[in-house]
This record gives sequence, structure tokens and C-alpha cells, in this order.
Amino acid sequence: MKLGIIMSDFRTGSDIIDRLSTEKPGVILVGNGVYHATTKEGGKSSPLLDKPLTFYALTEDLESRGYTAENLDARVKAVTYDDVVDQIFSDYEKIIWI
Amino acid sequence: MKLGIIMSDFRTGSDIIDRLSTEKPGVILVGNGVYHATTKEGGKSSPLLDKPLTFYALTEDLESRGYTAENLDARVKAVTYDDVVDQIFSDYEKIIWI
Amino acid sequence: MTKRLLFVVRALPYKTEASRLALTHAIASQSVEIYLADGDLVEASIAFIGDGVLNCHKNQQAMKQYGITPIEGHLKNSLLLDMKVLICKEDLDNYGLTEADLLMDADDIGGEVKAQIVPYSEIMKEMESVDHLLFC
Amino acid sequence: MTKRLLFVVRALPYKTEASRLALTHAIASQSVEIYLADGDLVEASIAFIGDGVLNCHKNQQAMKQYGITPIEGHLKNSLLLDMKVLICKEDLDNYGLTEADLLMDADDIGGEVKAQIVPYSEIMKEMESVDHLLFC
Amino acid sequence: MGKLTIGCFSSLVGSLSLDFAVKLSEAAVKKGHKVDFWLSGNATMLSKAGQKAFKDYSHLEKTVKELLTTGNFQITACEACAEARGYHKEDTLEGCKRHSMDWYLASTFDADRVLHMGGD
Amino acid sequence: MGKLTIGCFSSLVGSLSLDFAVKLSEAAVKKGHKVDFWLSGNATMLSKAGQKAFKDYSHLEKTVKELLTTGNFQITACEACAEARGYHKEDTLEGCKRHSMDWYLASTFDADRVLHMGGD
Repeated sequence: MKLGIIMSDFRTGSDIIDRLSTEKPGVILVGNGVYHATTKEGGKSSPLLDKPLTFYALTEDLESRGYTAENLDARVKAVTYDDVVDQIFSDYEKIIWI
Repeated sequence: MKLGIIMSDFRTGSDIIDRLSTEKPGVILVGNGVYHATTKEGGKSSPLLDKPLTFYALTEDLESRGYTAENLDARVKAVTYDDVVDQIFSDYEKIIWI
Repeated sequence: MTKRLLFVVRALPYKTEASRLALTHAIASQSVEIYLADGDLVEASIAFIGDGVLNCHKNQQAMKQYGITPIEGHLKNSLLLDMKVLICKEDLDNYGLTEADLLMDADDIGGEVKAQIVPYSEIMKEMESVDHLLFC
Repeated sequence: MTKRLLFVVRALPYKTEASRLALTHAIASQSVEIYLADGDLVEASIAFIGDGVLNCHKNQQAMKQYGITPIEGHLKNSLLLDMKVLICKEDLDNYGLTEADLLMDADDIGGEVKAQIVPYSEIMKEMESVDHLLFC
Repeated sequence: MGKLTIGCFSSLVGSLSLDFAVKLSEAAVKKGHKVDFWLSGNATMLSKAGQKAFKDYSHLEKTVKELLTTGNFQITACEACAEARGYHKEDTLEGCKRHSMDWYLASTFDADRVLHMGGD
Repeated sequence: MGKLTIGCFSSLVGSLSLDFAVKLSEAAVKKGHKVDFWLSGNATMLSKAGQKAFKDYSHLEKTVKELLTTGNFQITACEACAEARGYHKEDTLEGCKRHSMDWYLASTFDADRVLHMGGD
């Protein structure tokens, strides 16, 4: 199945992503999930981004927290609510929120 | 200062306890915090219990989750709401909820 | 036609309503016909993984201590209604929990279905086969 | 007599109201006299540690995107009111953040006090010296 | 054009999860999709009429009302969850329905996608 | 005998954090202590009158009312937090006061202990 994962938190949820052994899922970082894409700790980017997944981050939530698309890790693409709607209907068969 | 820490969660909060460098604090496990005292993972008890602190677990919350005082790790003492009130006023100068 | 849903419970009990609401909503699939055409159905099953398996611990005294139905009670209701309940074996093993620690059936209220302790791969297969996934 | 409180913010912004409410309540210390005898006061200061330091990031566009006051706005108000705001240096270093990334003052609205980036040991001393600790 | 069923459960007012769900609905409806929106648990707070708009708090009533006028958006609150919180029928936001939980399950029947926001 | 000021902020109805705070108050008042109880954020849900008692949900109204009769217990909700959620003065639980946030800060002045439940 093609799975879209909407990830809304920074400190929880990474564990379950490892267990979802599906075709390369898409991960849309929203809410505090966007910190995975903007924030390094001890000089290292979030281990989440090392997983073989496709990453997106919601621009509206980046900007709310003081970041812009320019702050994004190179592995993450900025998207808008419009894009998320298109992804939900076109790119994935099932969607989960974690 | 004598600090009383009321710990209400299982998956968050252990990090801050390390940083509270006060006289041996008391940690009262409540809510899902009681899983620290009842639950082993991979055969190992919670790393929290290895810290040099005094641990208590709220009986009412143990029982709500299907455990009894008999399930407690030997380093943790069962207490009731009555005991917690006495501890708050007598054993600690400041109380925090995490 | 039957549409199949899988509620996947990762949340610990009580701290939030998440696991309770997953169970009560899954159970609500039983009365869905009033909204649908004849012959159409929505079938819900429930899987507990990760920390979520702790919801299945037996002897939860939440009614005695806080006056609220224990999560175990909703689980029992779902079994009474013949719903499929899957509990991840690897996660139970991680916690050192066995069938003896868990609410596994609704025998005492006339239920016939038992909860199933299954390898994670079975739960993954269930995730693949259903129409929609409902995580918490 | 003056009683001193320290609000310690560990929570990330927005996911819950925790950090916002810590700031708005700390600010409310400024109008506490109406409840107290002459000469009595409650003085609140605020410390950001751990993930909490991310609340201090500047240019939060929460008003533009969601129509709500950014946390940064409350922080600025607290500085305008001369409250002591401490931000943990070690945690900023961990995130690679510097003064240039943060809301540090309320100069543009006439504030005179600046936020202080201090070692954790200073925050610990503040925790020791106040009358009550209010964590989130 | 498709149908999206969103279930928002324990999301806090004060978090931005409810805001996410409403903004996503708005974007979907603008593109011509249909959205069914189910409020359960603490998310039933959104169904309460008479919320005062403060700048410190999300205020989603206006967007919800605009969405309702499109005819492609339905919003329904869990009746039991609402009553448990002291929200009665007469307290409900205009246009927001109240049903038991099976409404949500039924809505998934012909949904192309289901977004279940089951936690916080 | 001492005074305990409890501030309960974003605690969810549906979690047991509010229940913890109420039960702790009950135990403290029984021992002769005074308790001031401040509700802010989502915890203002406790101040809403007319909550229906379901067995699936905490129902704390009865205990709160009993505590109020002792004269050693005060409970006050944040007015702005309540209004933002659509809880108006006339919707408030009998005996529960409404004030701005400085009430809580003032209550800490002569409190022997403060328990600030500032998160979930």
C-alpha cells in the first residue's frame, strides 16, 4: 500500500515509522513535527531524516514557528495545505496521523 | 532545596530529572508515570529507577492500570493520596509536576 | 459491500482518551447500518501495538478508584460483539507480558470471541488489507 | 513582603497551550496587588530550558497563518513589563541557536529589559532561590 | 473529485491540531472535494456556540460557517462526548450536527480517504 | 495546617490529571489544610455546569461541591480561558468563581506549597 504519514510531533512517533514496512511512504511534517526538518541537535539533524522516506514540511507551520522554507534540511520539501490535499487524494492510498 | 517531583508520564520527563541537581529529590509516580515502577522492557526495569532518588508510586493509579503494590519494583514504595499530602507539606520545600 | 477499518492503538491508557475512543468508535461500527443502504456494512477491527498493549492489562480498577469504566471494560464489550482484536506478540514479549496478564475474552458475559496474540507481521498484513487505517 | 515565583518552560510551543499560559500567567503577576495587602507583592520570572527554548525563536508568523498571537508576542510583553527572562545557554548551543535567532528585547515597543542567555547553573540557582516553582 | 472524512478526537483547543483539520478541510473543499468532519472527545469543544474570539486562541467558527455554506462540508459532533462536557443541543454551533459515533463510521463507507486524528 | 494552591492548566478532561488534582484536594482538605484551586486553559472545562455523568468520563462535580461546603476549598476558573471556549458566567458550576489570572498569582502569596500542573 502507498501510505501517507502526517507527523505532528517532534519527540514521539519516530519509532512507529520504522515498523511501517510499506512501499516508500511519504511523511508530511506538520505542527511540531516540522522541527525534524529545521532543527539540529548537537550539530546533527533529526535521525528521522536518515530513513528511506520522502519528506515534506507544511509551510504554514514552519512560518508559525519562526522558520521559512530556506531553513529546511535539503531532504525535505516545503508544501502548502493545497499540496497536502492533492497528495492525500493522488499519492497515497491510506493516510495516518501520528 | 528539598524538591518533590510528581511525575505523571512514562515516555517523557526523565531527562529533566537528571538536571535537577538538588538534595536527593523524592519522585512520586502518578498517572502513567506508574509504569516506570511496574513495567520492564526487554527484561530491564526503567532506567529512571537507577537514578539516586527516592521513589513512590500512587496506589490508586497502580490499581487503575491493573497492577497492585506487589507488582512494584523493590526500589519503589506504594503511597496513597493521604501520604502524598503529608509528603507535600512535610518532606519537600517545593513541588513540581512533570 | 463491506468496507473494512482497522483501529491501531499505540497510545497508553488514561493519560488521554485516545485508546478509549478508539474502542468505543470501533464498537459503533455495529450500528452503522441505519445510515447505509441494504447490504452495505462497515467492519472495524482493533490492533494494539507498542505501548498500546498496556491497555489490555487485566484487573484495571479505574471504576473503584476514579468512578470511570476501565479500558478493559470496552475491550470486553468489543469481544462480546465478536470484533477482531489483535495484540502484538513482540510488544508483549518486550514487556514480559503473557496471556495470563491480559483481558483475553468476554466469557463471563457470554462472549465467544477471544483476543488474538499475533506476530507484528500479521498486524501489518491486516493494515495492508483494510480500506482505512485509524491510528492513535 | 515579596514572594518570588519561577515559571520554567520545557514545553514546545503551540502543540499545547502550556508555554503560552506560562507567559500570560507570569505577566499577570503585575496586577496582583489588588488582592494583597499594601507592600505585599508576587514577582514572577521565566526560564526556558530544554525544548522550551524553541519558544523564543523570532519571526513566528502564527498571526498570519492561524490568526493567533505568536508566543514571541507574549515574550515581548513580558520584557516590556521588565520581567526577568532567562534562556538556557547549553540548550541553545545544543540546537545551534544564537541571540540572532531569538526574540531578545522589546525595543520596538519601548521595552528596556533584555532576555538573558545564561548557563543552566544560573537557572538552577534561580530555582533554588525562589519561593515556588511552576514547571510546564 | 473525492470525499475526505476527517475524525478529530482528543485534539486540544489551544493546540493547532483542530486548526490543521479545519484548514485542510478548507483547502479540500476549495478544490471541489467533499469533506465530512467528525468531532469527538475534547474536539467537541469546537462545536460549542458562543466562543469569544481572543487573539490568544484559535477561533475557527468563521471558517466552519463559510465551509458549511458551500454544501460540500458537513460537521458533526459526538453527542455523548458533548453532553459529558456540559454542551447541550441548544449550545451547538449553528449548522453543526450531533450524532452518535456510528455517524463517523458510516461516513467512512464511501470516503476515498479517512484522516483519523485519534490522539492529541 | 497549611495552604496548598493548585493550578491546573491544560489538563484534558479524559486524562486523569484533573481527577488527580481534585482527589489530592480532597485528601488535603480532610487533613485540615486549605486548598485554592485554579483552572486555566482546557482545565476550565471542569467549571462548566451541566456536565452529564457518564461512566466513561470523569465526573468531578460532586466532589467539588462537597469540598466547597467545607469552607476550606476555593475553586476559580480563568475568565478569559472560559469565554474563549464559550463558557459564560451563567454556565459556571455553582460555587466556582471566575477571575483573571492574577487571582492565581495572588493565591500563591500565602500558600505553603504550590502545585502547578502546567502541561497536559
